Amino acid sequence: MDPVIWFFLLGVLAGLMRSDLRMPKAVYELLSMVLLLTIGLKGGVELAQQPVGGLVVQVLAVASIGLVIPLAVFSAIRALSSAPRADAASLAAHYGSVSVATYAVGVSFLATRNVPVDAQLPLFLVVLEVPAIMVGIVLAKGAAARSNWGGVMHEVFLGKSIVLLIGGLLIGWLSGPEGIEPLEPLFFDLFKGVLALFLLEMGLIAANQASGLKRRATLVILTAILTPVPAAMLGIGVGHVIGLNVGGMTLLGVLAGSASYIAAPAAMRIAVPDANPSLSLSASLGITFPFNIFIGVPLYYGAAQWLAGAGA
Amino acid sequence: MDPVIWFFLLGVLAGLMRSDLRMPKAVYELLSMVLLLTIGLKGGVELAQQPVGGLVVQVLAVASIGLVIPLAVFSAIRALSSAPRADAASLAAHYGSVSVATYAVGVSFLATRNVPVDAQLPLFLVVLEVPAIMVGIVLAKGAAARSNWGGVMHEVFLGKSIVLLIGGLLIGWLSGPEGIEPLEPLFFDLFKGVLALFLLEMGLIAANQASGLKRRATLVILTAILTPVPAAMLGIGVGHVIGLNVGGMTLLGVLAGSASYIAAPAAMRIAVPDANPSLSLSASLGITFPFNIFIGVPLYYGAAQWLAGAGA
Amino acid sequence: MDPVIWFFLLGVLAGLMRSDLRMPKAVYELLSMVLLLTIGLKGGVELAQQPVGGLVVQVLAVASIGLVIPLAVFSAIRALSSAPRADAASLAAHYGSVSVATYAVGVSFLATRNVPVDAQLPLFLVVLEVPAIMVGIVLAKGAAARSNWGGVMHEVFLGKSIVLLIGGLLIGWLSGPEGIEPLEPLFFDLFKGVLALFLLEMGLIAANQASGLKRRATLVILTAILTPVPAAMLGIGVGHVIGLNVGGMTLLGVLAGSASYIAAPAAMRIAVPDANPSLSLSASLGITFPFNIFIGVPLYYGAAQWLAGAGA
Amino acid sequence: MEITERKLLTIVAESVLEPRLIEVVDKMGAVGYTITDARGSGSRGARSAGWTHNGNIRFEVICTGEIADRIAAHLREHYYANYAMVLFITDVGVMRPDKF
Amino acid sequence: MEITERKLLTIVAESVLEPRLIEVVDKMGAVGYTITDARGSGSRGARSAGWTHNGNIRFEVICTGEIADRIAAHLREHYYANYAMVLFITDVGVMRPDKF
Amino acid sequence: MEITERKLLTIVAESVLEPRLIEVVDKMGAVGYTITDARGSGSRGARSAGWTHNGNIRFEVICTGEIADRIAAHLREHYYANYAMVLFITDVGVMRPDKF
Ligand SMILES: Nc1ncnc2c1ncn2[C@@H]1O[C@H](COP(=O)(O)O)[C@@H](O)[C@H]1O
Ligand SMILES: Nc1ncnc2c1ncn2[C@@H]1O[C@H](COP(=O)(O)O)[C@@H](O)[C@H]1O
Ligand SMILES: Nc1ncnc2c1ncn2[C@@H]1O[C@H](COP(=O)(O)O)[C@@H](O)[C@H]1O
Ligand code: NA
Ligand code: NA
Ligand code: NA
Repeated sequence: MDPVIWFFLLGVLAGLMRSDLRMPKAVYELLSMVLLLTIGLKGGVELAQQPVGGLVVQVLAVASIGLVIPLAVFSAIRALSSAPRADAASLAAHYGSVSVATYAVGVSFLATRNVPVDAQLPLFLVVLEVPAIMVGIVLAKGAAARSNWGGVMHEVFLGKSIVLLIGGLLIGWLSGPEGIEPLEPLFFDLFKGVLALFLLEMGLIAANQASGLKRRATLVILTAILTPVPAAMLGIGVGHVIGLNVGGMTLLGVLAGSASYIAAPAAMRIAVPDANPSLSLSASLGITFPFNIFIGVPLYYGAAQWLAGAGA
Repeated sequence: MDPVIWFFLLGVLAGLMRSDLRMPKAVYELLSMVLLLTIGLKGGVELAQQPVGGLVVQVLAVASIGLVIPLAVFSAIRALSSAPRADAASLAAHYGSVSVATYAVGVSFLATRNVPVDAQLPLFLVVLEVPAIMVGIVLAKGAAARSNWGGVMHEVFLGKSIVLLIGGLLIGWLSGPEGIEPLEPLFFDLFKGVLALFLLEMGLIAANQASGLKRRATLVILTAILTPVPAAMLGIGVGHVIGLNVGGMTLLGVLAGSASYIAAPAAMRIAVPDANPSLSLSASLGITFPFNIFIGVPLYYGAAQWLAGAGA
Repeated sequence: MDPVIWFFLLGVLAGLMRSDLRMPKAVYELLSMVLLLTIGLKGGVELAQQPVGGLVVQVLAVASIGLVIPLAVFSAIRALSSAPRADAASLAAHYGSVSVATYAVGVSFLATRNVPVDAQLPLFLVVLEVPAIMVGIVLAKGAAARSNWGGVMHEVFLGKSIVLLIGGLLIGWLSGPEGIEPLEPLFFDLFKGVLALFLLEMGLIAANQASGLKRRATLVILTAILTPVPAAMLGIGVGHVIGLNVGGMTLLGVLAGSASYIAAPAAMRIAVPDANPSLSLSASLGITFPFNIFIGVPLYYGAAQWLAGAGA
Repeated sequence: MEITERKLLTIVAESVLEPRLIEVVDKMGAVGYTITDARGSGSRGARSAGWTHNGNIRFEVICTGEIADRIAAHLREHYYANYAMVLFITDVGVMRPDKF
Repeated sequence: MEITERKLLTIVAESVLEPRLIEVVDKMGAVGYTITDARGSGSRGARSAGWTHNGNIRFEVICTGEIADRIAAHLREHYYANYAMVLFITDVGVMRPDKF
Repeated sequence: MEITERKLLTIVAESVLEPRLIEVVDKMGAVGYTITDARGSGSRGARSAGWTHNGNIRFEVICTGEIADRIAAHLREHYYANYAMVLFITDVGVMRPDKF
């Protein structure tokens, strides 16, 4: 197993046993900043080296995943449970959007196996972050609602993660491989170490979320376990259609199957305040995140390999 | 001299001259987290490569050091001074337990000289952290006291340092040398730099502690200067008996001769509240820590070499 | 363009668009601590390798730059504007003192072009930080004022940046190139990455300062744009006279042309409280800093090349 | 020294509300505020300061009783139902009454 | 707007006591608390927030006068002798008296 | 439980003043203080806690009314004109009056 995963487990155990191990907020923010910039820079450098044709069509196809997943999740929850509209919409937004930490674990998994990945995946990460959040808001309130649409959009589009990902992409693209070289010791060489520390904190948080799970536990657990695989399969399928390689299909599957725990919660809290924030967070952080990094990533890789083989 | 030691001196000077140099708490915690994980990971990897026989016997022998030292320190202080029972017990706990920073300086010292160290030393670090704290509590209150024994044990065993050391050991052991390789840039290559920054902060704190030394100064100074060497000799001797190499004997001496400034103060503050916390901290941080890193480490190394030579 | 500059632009854009991207204070302090130590260590190691003759004369010549610039800036502002004495003196102090971040960008610029730099430049950085601040205080209050002269001097000389720069210099000098080797992964290899993150934050702050620019905007803008180039030329000229190489002349120009945003504001706030702190900060951080890293550094390099060529 | 009475309105709320509270306080006519980061526990469970979107802030406004009432009424109407929030009012003395 | 009187109990104490204070407050019947990190100085010397186990916390509880008295009495009995601790009580007005 | 009245003097000021405030409070006869980091906004604009020299502190002193007056008068004379600073006084009850 990829050793970074052990750090997540260590965090979970420490959290469940109520250790006083805690990561200062400033450290968490430094680590996430470095991760986001690393992902962006790496993508930008690769885009600079191998320009990708037909990017617009691919982006549209990927964005459509971000529309389909939340609609499906919302319909399923509303059809099969008595959850209020707001909670169903919020869960839909979380599962339609993406988790950078899950993506990073996927990158690390593929790197260990030397599986090449298409250059445009970090771009797809950006593309997938936002649409589902908008869909979730519309599902909760109707498009015409008097909601402070501008403020929410500002928050989502200028949120830290989008800014750092796009910023990294552009800087990597403008600088190219030689330009970026002096930045490599911090942003590339330390990647796995930074990810390990980050996952330690994720484990602590996940333990907290999972043990806080009380209300509507059935809804949360079922959503958290049943959503990732079909969503990931959709991602892998779309990846196949738009011509990604096995690594690219895998990561698009990881993105589709992952659930947001930063951008979506923040936006939902403001735009859909009557949704219970702890439902979505327990689901995405407490269950789906561990599910994906332990079971999901290898599974999606297997599926991508199979599909690539079948298609060949 | 090992350049990391200069950073300690720089911190001391800045502290004594009342510079506004200060390390944010979050940074201190990041650095100590990385140091603890580094020590654990390194030990785990080495244990994975060269399994150690007779570990149980060794661990018992090492743990006994953690019982003998506090009993000796307590008896001596009570016999030779008028210090109250609680203060004597607290000092005993501090000197029986260990200092990770001193250990790290010892590791750095031996690494500079390319002296090999037995794989099990990080494990001994864990083993030595706890027993003396329990002895100290019993000495202060008697074993039957109504004290919140469970709470204190929880705090000690699930304290940050134990969790990260054991976690690192296990992850290193499970991952092995190749598995850990991608983590090396952060945890191994940066080790000395991280230690340097950490010692800078230690210097600032030590200056503060030393200059805060007022009450019972004689007791504090004598305890802090007279305890390390005999305690270290006990450690070196035990190391020799259980068959450690010169590096291992040196580090076991360093551990025995070092005084805790994180786990013991926290536990004593709760379990023995009538002990004056600043006595033990001035002694361990303000005097023993600098004594050990400047004089103790080379001295213990010399003693270990001599003993190994005499035994041969 | 040096990729680290893009990070500054990213910060400025994020700041102007009011993104929620923010760097925790603790991270900012960690980064600046590492930068200061890196600059000091590098200089110390180089001084250890190639001892510099005539250093005293050079230091005096450089210190005189720190007296001439503030006097000139003060006279010009008082002659040409209606700005109160205190504000003119404060601006003078800021422009006579130096900016470590600008210096670091200069170092990075020259490193990319493999331009060698004299070993004593980090020492000159220290030398230039203080005198202008004293001149500014005297200009504001007269030398005989009842001001708490001791307190201010203490604050300036024992400020974080002086302590870390001098500390780094001494440690580098005492340890020499081999001694410092184990510290290189943190302090040297990560230099550009750390600088990139630091400039990201500088961009966020600069955007804030520039958009806060309201009162006395003409004075601020003119001072901020007209001071750097002549000041830098003075620095380059002095560098030529005292026999620096092209890299050294460039960096002395960068130092002279840069404006302080840490030491000077802190000292002025206490010693000259009736000066409006936001005037000087908007000028130095909001305008001069970006001016120097985009236009100044290459310009000063060109001038140094030309002068070196003309002199040859 | 002349001391004038004013009200100190203290709001403890989830930190995600910071920009909203600033807006509200401004709109209701207060001329300043002070914020500290906090953690705590209440009817909506424990809120730790550690993780980004899960901490509290402690938001203070010195103002006239009238403005305090207006802010409190607004918050009650728009935020009490859905957000972790506690609000209390203290009598305080200030030296420059025109400032608040 | 109807304002009801409650007590605000503020405790400044060494941060190592945080879990104990939470327990005490809970046991004495208060339904919430707010904590901020602090530093300071008093009869037991200066306490800086910088270093892990050496800072203070500022612990606030809004509650009835009766509960405030109970908490204060308990703390006085168990903690005053051996810990850095200061405690003061303020009258505050709240809008939802059933909440405290 | 016997409660004695004291004054709680709260000063919100730019953080660069921390050492000065400590000196003043000490010189005026108070025996302790508590500090928390803060951010805020007032007549001198917004002050964020993020960047080193630009944050606020929230400085509290429990003392007698007389000492509170002396501190307040001193601050007004020496700091009000040139520094971002707000000051307010609250009545508080304490259990160990000899301590303050
Ligand atoms: N009784 C109380 N005393 C002090 N602070 C409280 C109290 N109740 C709630 N709080 C604070 O207000 C926040 C929100 O409260 P609630 O909406 O009750 O969850 C909590 O996280 C606490 O920080
Ligand atoms: N007079 C005071 N005013 C404000 N805070 C105080 C006062 N005295 C003590 N404190 C705070 O309470 C903590 C413990 O006080 P003590 O037990 O007197 O050392 C100190 O570290 C300060 O933070
Ligand atoms: N009305 C107010 N209520 C609460 N805090 C205030 C108020 N006015 C100012 N402050 C605080 O005091 C600091 C200095 O205020 P000022 O001198 O008015 O800029 C501000 O940065 C705020 O933190
Ligand atoms: Na998804
Ligand atoms: Na020991
Ligand atoms: Na200058």
